[in-house]
Order: sequence, then structure tokens, then C-alpha cells
Amino acid sequence: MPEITLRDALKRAIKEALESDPSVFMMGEDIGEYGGAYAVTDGLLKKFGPDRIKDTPISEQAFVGAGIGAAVAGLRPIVEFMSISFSLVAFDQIVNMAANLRYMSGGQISVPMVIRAPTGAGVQLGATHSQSFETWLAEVPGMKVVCPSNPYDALGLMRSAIKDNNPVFVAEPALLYGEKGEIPDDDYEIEIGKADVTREGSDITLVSYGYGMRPTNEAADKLTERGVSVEVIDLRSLSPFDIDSIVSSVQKTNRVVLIDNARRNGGVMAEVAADLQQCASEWLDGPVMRVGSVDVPWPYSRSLEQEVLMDADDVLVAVAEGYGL
Amino acid sequence: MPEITLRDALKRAIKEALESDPSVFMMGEDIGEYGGAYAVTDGLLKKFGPDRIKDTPISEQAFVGAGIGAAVAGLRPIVEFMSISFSLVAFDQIVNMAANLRYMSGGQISVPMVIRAPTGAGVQLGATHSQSFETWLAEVPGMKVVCPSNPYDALGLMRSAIKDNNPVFVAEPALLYGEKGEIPDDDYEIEIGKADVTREGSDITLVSYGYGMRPTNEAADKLTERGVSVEVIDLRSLSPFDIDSIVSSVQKTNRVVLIDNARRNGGVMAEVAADLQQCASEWLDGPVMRVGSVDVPWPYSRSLEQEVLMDADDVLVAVAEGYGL
Amino acid sequence: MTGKVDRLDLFRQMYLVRQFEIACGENYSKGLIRGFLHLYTGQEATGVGAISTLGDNDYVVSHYRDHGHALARGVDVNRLMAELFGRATGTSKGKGGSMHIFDVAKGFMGGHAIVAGQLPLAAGLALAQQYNKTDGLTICFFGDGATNQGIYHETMNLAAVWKLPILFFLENNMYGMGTSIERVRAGGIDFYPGMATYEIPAAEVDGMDVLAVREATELAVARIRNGEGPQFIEAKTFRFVGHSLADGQKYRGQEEVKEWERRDPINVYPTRLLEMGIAKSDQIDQIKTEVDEVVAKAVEFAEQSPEPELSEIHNDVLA
Amino acid sequence: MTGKVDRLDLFRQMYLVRQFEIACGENYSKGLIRGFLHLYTGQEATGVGAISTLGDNDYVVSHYRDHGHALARGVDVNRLMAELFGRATGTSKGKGGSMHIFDVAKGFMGGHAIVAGQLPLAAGLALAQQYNKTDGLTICFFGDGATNQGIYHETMNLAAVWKLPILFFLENNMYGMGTSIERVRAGGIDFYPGMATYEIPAAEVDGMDVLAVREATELAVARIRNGEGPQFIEAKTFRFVGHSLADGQKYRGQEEVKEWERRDPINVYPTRLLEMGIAKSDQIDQIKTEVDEVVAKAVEFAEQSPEPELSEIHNDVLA
Ligand SMILES: Cc1ncc(C[n+]2csc(CCOP(=O)(O)OP(=O)(O)O)c2C)c(N)n1
Ligand SMILES: Cc1ncc(C[n+]2csc(CCOP(=O)(O)OP(=O)(O)O)c2C)c(N)n1
Ligand SMILES: [Mg+2]
Ligand SMILES: [Mg+2]
Repeated sequence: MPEITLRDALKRAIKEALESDPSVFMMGEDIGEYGGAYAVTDGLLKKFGPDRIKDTPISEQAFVGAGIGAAVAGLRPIVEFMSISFSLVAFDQIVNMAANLRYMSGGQISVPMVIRAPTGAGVQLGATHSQSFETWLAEVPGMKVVCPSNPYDALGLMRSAIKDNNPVFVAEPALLYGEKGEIPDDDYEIEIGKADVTREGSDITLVSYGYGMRPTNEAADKLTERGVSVEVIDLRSLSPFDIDSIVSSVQKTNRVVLIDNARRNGGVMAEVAADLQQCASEWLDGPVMRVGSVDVPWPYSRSLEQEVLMDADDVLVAVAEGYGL
Repeated sequence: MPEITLRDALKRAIKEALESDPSVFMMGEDIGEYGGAYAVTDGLLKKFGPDRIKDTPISEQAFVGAGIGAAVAGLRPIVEFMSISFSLVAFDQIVNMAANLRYMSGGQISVPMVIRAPTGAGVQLGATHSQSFETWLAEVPGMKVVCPSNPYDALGLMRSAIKDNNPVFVAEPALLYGEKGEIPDDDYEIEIGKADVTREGSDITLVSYGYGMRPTNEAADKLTERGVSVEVIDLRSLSPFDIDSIVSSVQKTNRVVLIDNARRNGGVMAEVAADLQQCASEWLDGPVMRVGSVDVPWPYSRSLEQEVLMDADDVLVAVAEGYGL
Repeated sequence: MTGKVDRLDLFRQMYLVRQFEIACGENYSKGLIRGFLHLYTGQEATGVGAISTLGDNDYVVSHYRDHGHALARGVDVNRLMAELFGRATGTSKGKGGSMHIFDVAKGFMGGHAIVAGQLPLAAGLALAQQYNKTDGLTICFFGDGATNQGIYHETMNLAAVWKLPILFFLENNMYGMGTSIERVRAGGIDFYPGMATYEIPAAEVDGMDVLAVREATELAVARIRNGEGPQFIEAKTFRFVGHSLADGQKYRGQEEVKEWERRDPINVYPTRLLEMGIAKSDQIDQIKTEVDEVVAKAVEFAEQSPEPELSEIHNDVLA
Repeated sequence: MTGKVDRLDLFRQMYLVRQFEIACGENYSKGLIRGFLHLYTGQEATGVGAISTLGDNDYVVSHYRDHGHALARGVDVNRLMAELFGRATGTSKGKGGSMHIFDVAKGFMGGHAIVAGQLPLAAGLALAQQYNKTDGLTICFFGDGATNQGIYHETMNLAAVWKLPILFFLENNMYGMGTSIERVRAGGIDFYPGMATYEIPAAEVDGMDVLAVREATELAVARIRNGEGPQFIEAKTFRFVGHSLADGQKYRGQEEVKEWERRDPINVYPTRLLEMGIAKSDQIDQIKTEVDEVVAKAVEFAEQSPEPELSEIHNDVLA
């Protein structure tokens, strides 16, 4: 199978949709002539023209709102935020409009729309530019949130997101755009709301998603070397999240560590932990352990940022603390 | 002791500060001539004049941002959002500016500022107007969040909030403005970050805050009638939250139910639950139970809204499910 | 409704809105309607005149003061009232309420309660109309207070850059809730000149004169259909009542209100029709009788409609 | 720095900014500076000219392209460079980085990286100056792209309504990242006429001419100190380099850049000083030598400065 980057996997899904469905179009800052801040949209303007690849002013509220309106009218916009950090200026439109319109209209409206943005810290952009607001959006009823950790999932999830009749937020780990992976040539999709057991094992379950899968896999490797049989689950979808897959795994392993690359406080893993201990406490040999980055604003300096970021060692510490493995 | 409403308790704290500290002033929509959408600021314009009670345009981003700037320059602004639902249009200023400035400047800056807003559902305002965004702000490092459940706490917390050298968000349960309570005549304050054990007991711990205290107390009454000895904790502060008080209580009762009037998914109680089961699992006789409102957008119709809202019965169900009491 | 105007019908519509709002107020006092209730009383000529120029393929977008726009667009008066009563027969099955009225089949795209939040939605609807090469357009209503939300300016610029088929319709009633615009806006009480910044053609019109509003709107609509891009109309109007039913109007004198009430379109317009010989007074009376009955029936319909099933809370979250 | 201008010092400052930015670029290539790095190269005359008019009680607020403003305000070049290197001796102890430079003692209030997010902060600083009845004022720099953020308009209006002592300073370099303003803005390339909406006096100035910028700013500053409220200046300028060091500038031709480089203040201005007899060429050369050394020393200082202690991550979260 050919190897492609996560960036190209996303682009492939978008390109396919632009080719096959005339109601799909894109909006965002510098997605056209510039080629996209992270080059996901590079070349699309040339191929599809300015009616379908729309460069916008730096007006996040207006263009995400216009995307919502266009979706309400039956188009399928794909809207890019240059960074998830900039989505915050447009949060009202996403939360109060995109996610609420269907309910407030008693089901008259649907908003078939993809909003996508690079997310996460790790390249020294400092406090304003390193955030992970997908964890907030995952709490909003009326929309879905996915976050791929590899090219295969990126393609499959993006295909599903574009076809979904709801607003779907695709959080793209910025550090993984260059990550390579094998992709089959068929037109597989990945169901939103289903987790992926990426490694089977019987002693302990590690759950993560997005960039967090990297330290998780590292930790799993080290544990395996020590003879621990590790099951690894990639959430893939943050909303809805697949609690059933986690529970099934925990019924087998009786041990679990939840790993989030974002800050520890709050976020998706707080919800997963709260839910899991409530519905699976009888299977658990210890507490649901949670690992995340330190609860401080993101610093610029490389050494400080690395200190704030969680890593494989933090996972191993949690495994030892919670279960003595 | 004289009885006053929660509304008047807040007003008293604000008035005291306006009288004693010339650097305190207020900004917000319709806080002056109109007297405040919920009348918290009624009469203040007359007493303190338009330089200190500033009616603003409907420009949440600009006036909360201007509050931040004024605080950076050493003033102590109290900024009102007419509803916490409208804070969302200004979230970037709160999260990226108010909360981050100190860290990004390496400690050169402090932002001694109060942001206050009515919060919560229950009066049929529908999906856009019934939200509880304090749960998101409670996850943001660099700021504090409090939420009073009664006039005594409202006065004590607001006094502390105004004196605090950090941005403090005061979430005021809109349904409780008319709630009466006794207030001593001294100038007590309530420390931010400390919970209040409002009822002592030995069988089970119920934890809530804000409007959630009402169904919590109702449930506690019913349990007491049944002979269950209930300990009730009012969080008072959502950030930082007082995990120690909860752990101490659980060490005694070995049972706990966390009760949030806001939606169940995410929020402060997810974090408390995740934390608590991790650090107190050895003391717990069952899972950390969590009660919240249903995870759907807020409907308008009275019967539907009441169905979505959690109530005392939901607490009793959780107590029974989790601990068979 | 395009083509020749039925001048009597304009009166019928305005009178319907007025009576509908009166009935709303009554039922709010009775506790049958709840939440925030913002009445359109006084502004009838604006919405009715403007919307009377539109065709079936056009979209109408409104804010929380939306009953008048909905009725002018032909939203069923029974279902509208039922929505305010929170009943299963309401336009949103009781889930939306007064501030969130939708009737997609009629091209009535809400009812939006975050000030100015509806503007980009309207731009997006217009974008779809342009993208699909239809001849439809979108009209978006908003108040003077909405101009102080940043999103207003973002949307103006976006619409202008993309030449969207959209009519921005400002109902300048001089107040945003309890705040007179002069206290919170630099540059006086006229907004339309500011549109020069975006090169959006802008006109002012007497919002108390339904025919003047209609004429100004027709002109703007023709320009939009002609591919000239966004247009802007500012109607000077006035709400005779409080911002919502919770508003005691401490912030303004009753004289100012009285002054405007002299121009009440519900009185002035039929008098004019009589003077011009376009209608006879028994026609006016008959319309009133009919409309009164329609509104009474709507209240009855709402009252007798069932509450939504409680399980309904789980529906319509996701498509 | 108020009072008579030291024309040679203006050159020194501009040259310092230029050489500083060149050094930044070099050290970015070496991986010693990281994150996003936005250079001020080409725009030196604007920041230096404007800031040269200010007094100690004034505040300067900038965006992510902030090195030039910081240096013009007298922020220590060593500590500035150390911040970019992420070292403990940096202005923010390495926590802020290039986009978040602060030096409160110097009245340099950031370095803000959300486009237009700094505007209300600046208004708030000005509000405090007004509230405290000082004679200070705040100058706020921003780019042409920032005008498309709603918060820009909200702030303009607020400042105008409250007559705040603030100078809005637009550095119109014709591009927001890779997007030419003409592609995303209705109404052409001039922004200052739009200020009429807010009744804010607005002027245009050649941003490549440090003395012209200084003169225009002096005038605006005098008006503000005179209690006339907010003023607006639009400087037409150009960045000779990419938006950030990640920008390959595919979106514009090198001819356009070349055209502007002919007006490079680092070349044009000293020539003018020589022609006017205000400076001799050896003075210019001496300044260059001195500044080159200052910058080299700053790099050395930064390189030799310690990394912050890892425990530092927990400090400065709360006061
Ligand atoms: C972002 C936001 N801020 C505040 C409010 C509260 N609010 C509702 S209506 C209103 C006044 C709006 O005035 P205007 O736009 O002039 O419309 P009018 O009510 O006069 O028709 C305010 C402040 C809101 N709904 N949304
Ligand atoms: C709200 C927001 N949207 C997008 C960005 C990404 N971004 C950073 S700078 C920039 C261009 C700004 O252009 P302009 O205001 O003209 O300033 P210049 O860089 O030309 O000095 C963009 C889009 C951001 N930082 N904040
Ligand atoms: Mg108004
Ligand atoms: Mg620019």
C-alpha cells in the first residue's frame, strides 16, 4: 500500500468530495492563493477555482457563520480555521448557531458542515496559539468532534465528516501533518463515534487520541518490553465517544489509563474517566488513571513547553501508581 | 440578623467596594440608566455617576477587553455580562487575554478584575440563552471562578473577588437572585477555593454548587427523613476547587454523589469525579456518582425544560443506584 | 406577492401583527407564554412593507423580535402562537419559543437571539443562492444595537467582497434595550452613511410608512436581482412598548413614545387609504373583524394544543 | 523623547530594528529562535517615527510583529533577544516568545498574537489614563488585516463614545499574511476614510518616511492630549519579507517587493540626512558600526543566557 502523509490524507478526502459533490466547497483564511497555513489545501484553488475554494478576510465569526448559513441552505461547506486557537473568536457561531439550530427549529434545519483546524501545542507558539478547544466543543450537544492520529484515520474520518448531515469539527493535530502511513486504495470510511483498538492485550488498557497516541504507543512499547500485555485504544471521535469499546476492554484488562495530550484539567478524558469509573467500577482493579499536560498556560521556551507537555514517562508513572505495573 | 436577597448581597459587596476604593468601577450593558437586566446594579448610577457606572454599547468583546486593559493599568473593573450566554462572543478576550497575560508577560502583569454574569437555565429562554459557560472558564488556568448558592456566600465571595488580584468570574445563578438569606453585619469574606460543608453527616456526601444546591438540599432532606445521615458540600469555587474538603468528607462517608445543575457531560463535576475517584478510590464503597441535566440543547417549553433539568429525584436515583441507600 | 401591491392587504398584515402582539402580551400576563417576549408593536410598517416585496425563493432572517417578520412572511398564525405557548403544534414543536421562530418551508429562517448573530447566517444563505445560481435573495433584519457587535462589520465586508444577494435591513428604533443609541454610538443616529466604507449602496426610509418602505425595498431588491450585490436599508421606526415584557421603560419619557404614536401605521395608513379612495371604511372594519377572529382562534388553537411528549427532548439533537 | 527630534537617532533606531531582525532571521535558521517569527523589516520608519513622539506616561500596544515597536520604545535589546531565544533573562523569562513581548516598566504593553485582540486592551489602558486624569495616552498598532476582525469596530466605537486618549495606528502593508487586502476588503485600500463613521479624525501618511510619520503622529498626539479623544493614522508601508519565516511568498511577485524596496528607509533616510547637511557620512557609518555591535552582543547575551528553571512553568499563573 502507498504511504502518504496525514496532510495528504486530509487533502485527498477533501478533493474527492469536491470532485464528486458540487455542493461541497471550502472557505478559510489563506487556503487559496497561499495554499493553506499548513498546506492542506495546497493546489486546490488551481483545480477547483475561486467559487469553490474561497479565501476569506480575517473574519472568523463571519465566515464560519456564512458556512452555517450555506449549510442550512443545503450546501456542504468545509470551513478551515488557521488554528483552533482562532476558533475562539467565533465560538458563539459554532455553539449557539451550528449546534443549536436543529433543536431550536424543532428539526426543520440540518447543518451538514465540516469545520477543521490544526490543534495542539508543541511548536513553541506560546499561550495564545497552542490550545485544544476541541475538548470544549466535544461537550456541545448538536455537533460531532473527531480527531485523527494517523493518515488512515484522517482520510476515513474526513470522508465521514463531509458526508455527515451534522456539523462535524475535525481537530487535526498540527504536529502530525507530516506523519506518514499506509492507505488502501478503496473508499473506506470510518464511522464517527467508534473507537479503534489499535493493539490488543490483556493486562492494561491505554486510551488516547490524536497526538496523544504517540506517547501512548511509546509507553505501550516500553511496557511490552517489560512483559506487560497492553491494549491500546484510539478514541478517534471525541463526540460522541465510544465508551462501550473502553468498557469492553476494561472488562478484560481491569486496568485503565486515559491519556490526553491537552491539559489534564477538564477535557474529554475527565468525562471519560467520570463515566467509566461509574459504569465499570466493578471491573476495575484500581482507579481510572488520567494523564495530561500540566495545567498552566503554554510557555514559549522549548524546555518549558516540553516540561508542560505530557510524555511517555508520565504514562508509565501513572501505570505504576495506579496498578503497580 | 437581617434577611436580604442574593441580588442585594451582590449589590452590597459592589457598593462597598465602590465606596472604599476609587479604582473600582463598573461596565456593562444597561447597568446604569436601565438599572441592570436583573437589577443588581439598580441605583448605582445615581450614587456613583457615569464615570464609575459605565453603560456600554452591545460590544462584549470591546468592553470586556477594555476592562482587562484598565485592570492591567491598575484599576479594578467589575464587568457585567447581561447573561453568561453572551460571554461566548467575548471568550477570546477572557481566555487569551485576561487569563494568559500574566503568564505570557512572565509575571509583569496582573489583571485584578471581576467579570460577573447571571447563569443557568430554568426560565424558558431556550437554547441560546440558558447556558452555563462557567464550567468551561473553570478549566482555564490563570483565572478563578466562583458561584454562590445563597446571599451569605454571594456577599462573601464577591468581596473576595473584588479584592483578588486575578481575573475572577462570578457566575450568578439567575434563578436565585430573589433568594433570601441572613447576613451578619460584619465585613466577613469567603476565601476563594474553599468549599463549605453546609450539613454534616456520616453516610453519604452530596456535592453541588450554585442553583444545584436547591435540589441537593431537597434530596438531603428526603434522605434524612429515611434515616440516612447526609453530608452536604457546597463547592462555592469552581476554580480552584476544593478537592481536599471532598476527600475528607468521603473518608468519613465512603459514598459520594456529585450534582450539577448544568448539563451532565463535561463541566466541573466531570473533573471532580475524575480527580476524586483517582485520589480517594480506596475510601469509596462504590463509584463516584454524577447527576446533571440532560445532554441536549435547552428547549423552550416549560414541560420540556423541566424534563431536561436535573432535580432532587435524580439525586435520589443516583444515591440508590450507586450505594443502594 | 411580487408584482402589483394589494394595499389593503398591507393593512391586514399590519393589523394582524398588532393584534397578535396584543394577544401575546395578554397571554404573557396570564403565564401562558413565558421566557423573554419582545413585541413588534409600532414597527409593523417596516417588516410588512419590506417582506411584501419578496418572492418564494427568497429567505427572511430575523432576530428575537421576530413575530412581525414571521407573520408578514406568511408563517401560520396558529402554529406561531402555539410555539409561544410551548406546544407540540408550534413551529418548532415548542422547543424554540418566541425568540427562535423558524418556518423553513416558508423561507423564514429564524428568529435568532444573540444580537447580530443572525447576520452571517443570512450571508451564508445568500451565498448558497449565489452559488446555486438561483435568482433568490436573502433579507436580514436587525436593530440599531446590533451594529455595535463586531460580527455586523465582518458580515458587511464579507457580503460586499463576495457581492452576495443580500438586503441588510436595519430597523433603527433608537434604542437597544434601555439604551438610547446616542449614548453608545459615535457618529449620531444615522447608520446608512457608514455603508460607504463597504461600498454598499444604502438608503434611509420612514419606517412608519408601509408604502415608502415597500418602495425603497423594491428598489433595493431589483438591484440585488440585477447582480449588483448587497444593499442596505435603514428604516427609522419605534417600538411603542418596552424592550421585552420585563421592561418598565424607566429610561425614556412617555412624551417621546406619544410623539411616535401619532405616526402609528395602524391608524395613519387606513386613514390614508380612505383619503386616497383606495378603501372604504367598511372594508377596513371588515378586515379588523376578520383579523380579530383569526388571532382569537390562534390563541384558542394554542391553548388547546397538546404539550410536547417529554421524550421529545431527545429528538432533533442530531440529524 | 518629546521635544526636539534627534534626527540621527531616528536613523539609529531604524537601523537597530533592521539589524535586529536580520539577526533574528539568522538565528531562526539555526533553530535558536523558534515558533512563529514575524519580522518588521521594511516597516521601520513607521514604528520608529510614531513612537519617537511619546512620553514616559504613554503606553505602547503592539501585535505579533512587535520587535520594532519594542525596540523603538526602548526595550532592552539584550533581554528582547533573550526572550526570542526562550531564555531566563528574556523580557518574559522565556515564557512569551516573539509574539508576546512585554516590558511594563517601559510602558510596552505587548505583543499580542490574536489578530486585533490587542485593540480593546489598548482602549482599556487609555480608559485608565482618562479615569486617573493623567495626561498619558495609548498608541495601538495593528495591521490592515486586523480591520476585518469585528473587535476592531467595536473598539473604535467604544473609544469614540468615551473619547478615550488613544491613537489607533494602522500599519497598512497591503497584505494580511498571504492575502492582498484588495481581495478581502470592500472599499479599496484606504481605511482612514471609514473612520468618519465613528467621527474619529483620521489621517494618511507615508509609512516609509520616518519624519512624515513623526509629524503626523505629533499632530494626533497633541490633539489627544488636548482632550479631543481618539485619533487614527494610517501609514502605507510594506514588509520586504514574508509574513513569517515560514512564508514562501508565492502570492506576490518579487517586482512589487522590489518597487517598495526602492523606498527602503534604511537607505533613503540617511541619504536625505546627508543631502540636508544634517549628518555626515562618517556619523552614519559610526552608528552602523555601533549598532552592529549592539546586535551582535545581544545575540551573544541571549546565547549565553541560561535556560529557565523547569519549575518556572508553575510561576506566574496566578498573582
Ligand atoms: C451578544 C448579545 N448581547 C446582549 C444581548 C441582550 N440583548 C437582547 S436584545 C438587546 C438590545 C438589542 O437592541 P437592537 O439591536 O436595537 O434591537 P431592538 O431590540 O431595538 O429591536 C440586548 C442588549 C444579546 N441577546 N446578545
Ligand atoms: C483571530 C486570528 N485569526 C487569524 C490569525 C492568523 N494570522 C496571524 S497574522 C495574520 C495576518 C494579519 O495581517 P495584518 O493584520 O495585515 O498584519 P501584518 O501581519 O500585515 O502586519 C493572520 C491571518 C490570528 N493570529 N488571529
Ligand atoms: Mg433598537
Ligand atoms: Mg498587513
